[in-house]
Amino acid sequence: MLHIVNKSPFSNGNLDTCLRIAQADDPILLIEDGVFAVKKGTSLEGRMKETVGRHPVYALQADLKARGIEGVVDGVTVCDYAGFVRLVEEHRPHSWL
Amino acid sequence: MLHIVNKSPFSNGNLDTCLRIAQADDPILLIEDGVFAVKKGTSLEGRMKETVGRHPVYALQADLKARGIEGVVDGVTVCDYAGFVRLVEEHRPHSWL
Amino acid sequence: MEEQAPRKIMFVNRRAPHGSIYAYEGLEVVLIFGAYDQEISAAFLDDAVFSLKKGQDTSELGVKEFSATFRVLEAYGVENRYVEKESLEKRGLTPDDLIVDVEVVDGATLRKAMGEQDVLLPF
Amino acid sequence: MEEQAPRKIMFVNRRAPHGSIYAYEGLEVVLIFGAYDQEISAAFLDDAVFSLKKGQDTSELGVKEFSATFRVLEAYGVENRYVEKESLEKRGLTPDDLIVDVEVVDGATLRKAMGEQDVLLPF
Amino acid sequence: MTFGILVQEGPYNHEASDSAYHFIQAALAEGHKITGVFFYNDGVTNTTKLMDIPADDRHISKRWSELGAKGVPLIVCVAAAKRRGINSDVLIDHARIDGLGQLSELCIESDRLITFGD
Amino acid sequence: MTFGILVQEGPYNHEASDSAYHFIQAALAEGHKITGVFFYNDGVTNTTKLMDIPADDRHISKRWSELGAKGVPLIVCVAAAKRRGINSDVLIDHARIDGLGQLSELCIESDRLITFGD
Repeated sequence: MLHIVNKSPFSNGNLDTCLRIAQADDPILLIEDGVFAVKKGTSLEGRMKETVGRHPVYALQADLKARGIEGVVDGVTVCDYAGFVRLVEEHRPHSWL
Repeated sequence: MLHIVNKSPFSNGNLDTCLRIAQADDPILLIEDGVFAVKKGTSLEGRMKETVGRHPVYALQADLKARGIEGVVDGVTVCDYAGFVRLVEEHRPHSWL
Repeated sequence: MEEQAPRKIMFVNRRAPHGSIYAYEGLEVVLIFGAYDQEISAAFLDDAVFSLKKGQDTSELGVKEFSATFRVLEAYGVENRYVEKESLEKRGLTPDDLIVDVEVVDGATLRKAMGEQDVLLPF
Repeated sequence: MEEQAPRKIMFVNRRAPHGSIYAYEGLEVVLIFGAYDQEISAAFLDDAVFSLKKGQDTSELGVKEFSATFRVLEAYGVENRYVEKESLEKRGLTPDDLIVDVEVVDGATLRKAMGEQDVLLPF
Repeated sequence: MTFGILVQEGPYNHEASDSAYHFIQAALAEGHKITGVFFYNDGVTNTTKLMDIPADDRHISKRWSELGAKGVPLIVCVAAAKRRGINSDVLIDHARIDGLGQLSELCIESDRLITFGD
Repeated sequence: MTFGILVQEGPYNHEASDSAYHFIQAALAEGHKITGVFFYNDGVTNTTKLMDIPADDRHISKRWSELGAKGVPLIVCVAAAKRRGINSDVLIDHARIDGLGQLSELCIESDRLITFGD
């Protein structure tokens, strides 16, 4: 299954819950304010590096660009809306709202 | 000044920010889902006990009752809407939304 | 024409009651879905465990008290009702505090059940 | 009739831009208030520090890019512009990443400034 | 004392609107004056008269209108209202659509300004 | 493949409505079929035709209506709509107000159901 997170990990616990429940190799897609999680150089970078070792992690390009985020944590795949659609084709999605 | 928090501390960082910024003796009022913070026996009880040592802490009765919360952390004052109004009379309020 | 197998649909409840409408409007969906002969499950984690808490009294708030409705989940065909253990423990709650019989499961068991669903609906 | 002293009004911005409208609609309020000859301040903490980040490009989202408007805060009479240090650091940002000149302050300094206000408006 | 109220969220979806209402009732009961209730952001959706509410639930927009009838000014931000499809055709009685400057006036005139939101 | 879409939040206030729209456009471009967009919770407020939007911003309800004109079913939950003052007088063209059972149908008929919310 595909886990989708749309909230900032700095202000909200949705990503925490997602990571607690997700099993190894479940893909995680970050959209909207969720993309802050993969910015390079934040206090969460260590945790996100571990996460990338355990899960394929994707972040939506339109949301990264809108927020001026250029550098993302190594191993994170940046995808467009078409990539988002393909992820949902391949996996049943759950939005952690 | 009076700090008002209306979000659950289990899912949201508003109470964390409030406690980071508030200075000793600033009163804190918990309303809506914010009242979960003062429930007895949660994983936050230790932290709330410290908070009560540093701040007058109030929780809105109508919101506690609606959520079935009976036991509150020692030192927390339960108040009704009239008490809420009196707190705002005495202090300029800030809502941490 | 071939009869379609029932679909597995899980309501993943994570919001607290009363502070927002999701718990209430989510419950309205569950009750309607019960009429469609699908395989319905409901999971409660994070603040949604408070939706199941006994002793809610909304009279002072002046809003509807709907926790009793959770009692009819089983009658409405919601056969699996999961509560995540860690969510319950963090909030100082035990199964005795809850208004319905539920299965308390760890995160891995919940994830496994989620993985078996055709549709996951967050409320 | 006695002339009232100008009021001290602070906008306490905490939300990220784009994910919700608060940053944008909050800015609209600041610009209007500028015409009222009061003492206006703006504080940015938590995810609101991202509102001030350089290089925002919303073309792919198809929404308005309004960060440039923060540059005119000073011209609109917002004399004090605070950014909380810890919020900035946690997010891996430095003052050089920001679109406007701001005063980076610690939590205690921010609290002191908040305590001097007549009105605090959260956005 | 005089209180100005800012409501940032819509009715039913969040408790903010209920909290604001109960606060105002208590303030009036304590003898205070409400300088005005300003509806901003999704808060503007409190003021549509098209709500159709079951008899066993509170009718939020009617409740606001009744407060307006008692003399509490209800001000709906025009810019936020346009964005959300609230106009004078659907506006409850005893409310008015006006500019953001009215929020500034509330901040200047009121002893306290308190915000209810999400 | 067939996709059902659930929208739980109103327009402008949260990005959810934009994300849903962009996802649908991309899915259609990839040759998929949208079985329907179900508006629930505050999501029902996406479908008022009374929005009055500046020319330099996207017009969200018009955008939905255009998608409806292209054959994407737009279904607005009647119970949620009544609560929020959305009725057939203000509903955009090419949308319909219907019961929660329609969401159940979407869940049963679609290969994937995806939710956009706050």
